[in-house]
Amino acid sequence: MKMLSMVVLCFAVLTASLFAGAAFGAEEISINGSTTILPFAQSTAEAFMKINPSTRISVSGGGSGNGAKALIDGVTSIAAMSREMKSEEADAAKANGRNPVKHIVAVDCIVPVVHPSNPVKDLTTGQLRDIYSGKITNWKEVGGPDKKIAVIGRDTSSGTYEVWNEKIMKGEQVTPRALIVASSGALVQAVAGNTLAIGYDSLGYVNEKLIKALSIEGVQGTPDTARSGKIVTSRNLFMYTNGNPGGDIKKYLDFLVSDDGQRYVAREGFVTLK
Amino acid sequence: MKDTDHETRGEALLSALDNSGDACPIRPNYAVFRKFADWLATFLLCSSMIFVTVVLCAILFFLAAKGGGALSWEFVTEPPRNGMTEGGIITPIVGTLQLIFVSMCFAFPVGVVTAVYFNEYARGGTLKKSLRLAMRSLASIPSVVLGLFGLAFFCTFLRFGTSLLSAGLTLGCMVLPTIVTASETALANVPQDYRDAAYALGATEWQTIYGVVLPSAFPGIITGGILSVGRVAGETAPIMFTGAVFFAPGFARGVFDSVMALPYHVYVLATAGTNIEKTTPLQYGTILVLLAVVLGISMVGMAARSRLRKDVL
Amino acid sequence: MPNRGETLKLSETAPRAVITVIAMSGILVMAFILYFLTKEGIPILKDASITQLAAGRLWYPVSSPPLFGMMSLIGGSLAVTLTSSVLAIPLGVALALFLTEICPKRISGFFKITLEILGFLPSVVLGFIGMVVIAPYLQIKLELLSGLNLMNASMLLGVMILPTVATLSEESLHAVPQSQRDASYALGATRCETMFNVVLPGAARGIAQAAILGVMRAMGETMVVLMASGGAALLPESAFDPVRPLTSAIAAEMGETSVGSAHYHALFFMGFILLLITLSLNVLVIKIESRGEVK
Amino acid sequence: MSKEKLVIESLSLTYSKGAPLALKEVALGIEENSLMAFIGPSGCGKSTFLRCLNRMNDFVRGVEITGRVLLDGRDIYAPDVDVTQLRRRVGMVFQRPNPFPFSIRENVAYGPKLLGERDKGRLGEIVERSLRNSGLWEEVKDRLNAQASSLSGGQQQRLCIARAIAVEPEVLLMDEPTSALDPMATARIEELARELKKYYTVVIVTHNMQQAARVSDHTAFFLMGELVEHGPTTKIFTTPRDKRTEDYITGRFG
Repeated sequence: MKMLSMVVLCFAVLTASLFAGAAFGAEEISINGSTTILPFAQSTAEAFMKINPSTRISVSGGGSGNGAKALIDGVTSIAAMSREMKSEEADAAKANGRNPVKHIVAVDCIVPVVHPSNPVKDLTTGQLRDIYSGKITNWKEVGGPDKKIAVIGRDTSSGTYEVWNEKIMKGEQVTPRALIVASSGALVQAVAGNTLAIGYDSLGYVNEKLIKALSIEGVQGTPDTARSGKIVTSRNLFMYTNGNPGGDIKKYLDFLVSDDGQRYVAREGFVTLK
Repeated sequence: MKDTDHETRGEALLSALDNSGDACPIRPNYAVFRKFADWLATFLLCSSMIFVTVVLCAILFFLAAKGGGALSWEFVTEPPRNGMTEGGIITPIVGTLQLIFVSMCFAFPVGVVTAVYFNEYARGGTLKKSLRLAMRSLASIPSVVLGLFGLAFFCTFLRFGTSLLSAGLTLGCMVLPTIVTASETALANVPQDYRDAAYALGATEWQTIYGVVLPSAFPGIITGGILSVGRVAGETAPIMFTGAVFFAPGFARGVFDSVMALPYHVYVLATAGTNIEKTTPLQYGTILVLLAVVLGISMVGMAARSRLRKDVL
Repeated sequence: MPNRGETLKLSETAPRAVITVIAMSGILVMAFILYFLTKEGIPILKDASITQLAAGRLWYPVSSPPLFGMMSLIGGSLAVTLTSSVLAIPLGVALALFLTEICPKRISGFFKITLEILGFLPSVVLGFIGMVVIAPYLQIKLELLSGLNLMNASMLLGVMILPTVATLSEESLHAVPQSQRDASYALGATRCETMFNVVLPGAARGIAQAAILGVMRAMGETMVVLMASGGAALLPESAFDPVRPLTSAIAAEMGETSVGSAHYHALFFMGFILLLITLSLNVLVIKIESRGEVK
Repeated sequence: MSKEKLVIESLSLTYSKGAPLALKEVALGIEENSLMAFIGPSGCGKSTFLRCLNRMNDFVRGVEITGRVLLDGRDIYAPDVDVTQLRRRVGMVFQRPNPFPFSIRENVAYGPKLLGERDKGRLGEIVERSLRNSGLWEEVKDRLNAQASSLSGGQQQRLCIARAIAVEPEVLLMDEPTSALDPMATARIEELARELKKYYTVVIVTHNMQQAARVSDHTAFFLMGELVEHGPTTKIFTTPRDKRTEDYITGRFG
């Protein structure tokens, strides 16, 4: 019985310490949201914490909606979003007494990607739309080999999908035959392992060794075309805070848009603001 | 055995017994067919087991070969750095341990008490029946549905947020039935004589349970606990929405912090890195560590169980 | 339980009361699960009728207007469950037969450990293997559009439910009395005849339970289908079509929805459907079991 | 005197290498169409010996058997022997009734079906004949489709006998067939055993000396794995040659 009592005691002590820990922790910033933003959110957070060791930043993913939800519920300090907050989300936030404020932290563009062995280099918006709506099903119709096209898309609720839907699909439905993957990285994996595949992904995820980016209407996805909006699929990446930020949150956001912070944005393959 | 002799004899016997009917047809070809069928079935059953063993070994060897190179002291003692492309995985390792701890804090005591209730106190009736039904239903619920429940109840309704506490409790709900079943078996294996002896000495019901029954069932209960810990360590779906995060700067220092967890980290590395080439060795390394944790804990449980069985028998 | 009449003291009643109350938390948890899944799932019926949900084939939850047809997702779940069961249940029963009827005791321990280890493999690891090993292999070998499909996910799910089916079947095969095997052998039956004519029928009830529990697990498994099934919301026409089972839809989309939106409720409604399916399978298992007890 | 159906030559058995012998150099002849009883205290090896006669000991791991068992002059332990054929010719009834969890009809038809009999009509005849010969027909003819488990213990044992004789064995081994039955059921089985020896060579193991005296033509007495003495029943029970036999049958031990 002694052993049992000891175990119970140890459990009690450990539990108490866990609960107590929350009380005297350092100031904590939590970032929650889009998987697209996570890579540079994380590396900037790491860099920021090196400069300000007293601050803790945790980064969690799950999607733009998740970030918005967390901000509405007041469980995160920053919502990272690859799309603008929807009106219903903003309404919900207001109803909960929160006031979402938008910060543009980086620029991005979505590019169509194919397997490196694919000879196709450029597609028009119309061709892309037809491929994704299921009207074009063979690569030879767009100047490729006589092979079927494996269409790979993203979840209908992801920010990346929304941009694609708005700028390329223009309201047409994606064919239900399209494969759907749950995240940007999974899309890269899927396209890299499939010679027939076409997908679309944020510029930051394009890795020349694994997948090949196509140009749209002759416009390559590059930082310049993205910033200037020359490529139709360019978009801004956002972080939302509750009210105008102060303290460490402001410091972090300032760091993120500073040249130092933007270096990390560039290193992760995204497009800097300037 | 070749035996026309016996066949005729069998017929003679038959006519002695009864004049109607023929003997059972003993066709030589049919006997060959039976032998062949027997051989074939044996062969197929053996090869099914060999097939499964080979599949398991192939999986384990493949992962070990791919991930072995990534393993190093630094890998298991350093936090992830540089957008997960460098560094180690100490944060998710510790996070998984913390999740195990929190879930067990809830599930173990409640599970054992429930088993005590079933075995020592319950007198049949509706209450026991509905609790039994609840436990079995709980055991059958898909883990992702438990995740939804955790999100709606712990995170949103109780305002725990996406935190260690929410995720741990969700996992706790998941393994509760396992612990109850294991503890019940352990309690049922305590001989009635022990209880009778305690009662004969004038012990009260509670004294008997606390002083005699629980201590003798303790090894069995612990074994069940260890085996369920293995399950907690490997689950992803229930913690995806309730507490596991993509990246945390350090260990959770309180139950309201969010955590990184090994299985979720595997998922993240496999599906969300910008730099898949660089993270590939880390992916395999993480999988290997996850396997080591899950299988290690489970094997400890299995070893304890087989020792226990030997003691009992 | 010894009956000590009316002289129950506080030292007796207090622990009893405390233990009963704590034990009841199991019922409470189950009740909360039912309540919250219902509460968060039912509001979708404001946006879409039951027929639209059940018979609609198009799942476009964020287009405007959103379409919440879950038929393809439910179909995906059923297809994956069915295929994996067809693969794994016969194999599981075969393993159980091998372990009880053929394998010498000395090495059956080793094989049982093998099965248990298989059962302990985290699903995320299997999903990973499906994604990076099986998918490219299938795609190239069979010249498919994609290796992430129904077959890929079903094979891995089969691996997941195999240990459940095998272990539970083995238990019920074990429970068939040796004397019945003896009787069969004494009549000149071969081993395989004894297995299929006497032992299997004798264990049929237990094997049926094992199979249903396996089906239940396949139905509710998430990570494997999330990572390996391809995720296209369409009713599969062949074993190599991509599918999007309910569980993977929930896991993939929950993070992206806003709380309280129709999409959010739709996902909870899917959870609710899954809950109903598994609970009714569970009732089936209990039915089979109690029929066995009566006999 | 008719010919010897079974001849056992210096049969020894051990349950594992190096362990003491469970059967020591047993030599015995069993006459055709006679009823032989094996008696002896429990653990003397009589059941083990019985199971050697249709090779049921093959399933026990580690068992080693030396010596020969000749059925119609051919060694049943010879390498070319088909064990399933052997067991069809040498049927067995067990200590406890062990009907399959099928209907009465299916239980009896099990053996013939194994042998390839598919014809419903002929199967029906075999079922009826076997049940008549085991004295069960009148009791069950109206409920052949009832579960075998619905029968009483004595009826179940007779069903097992019917099942065993449905494949027309030449030898019928009975391993303490009445030990789980009440006296009435026991009497019926004994009567049946006497009836059956007209058609089969019957060997019955019993721990009940009265039973052996009542039913058998020949008796063999086993002690500690040894065949102490065997011969006509009347002779064994009246003028045993060996002191140990005498002690046993006069109830000094066992």
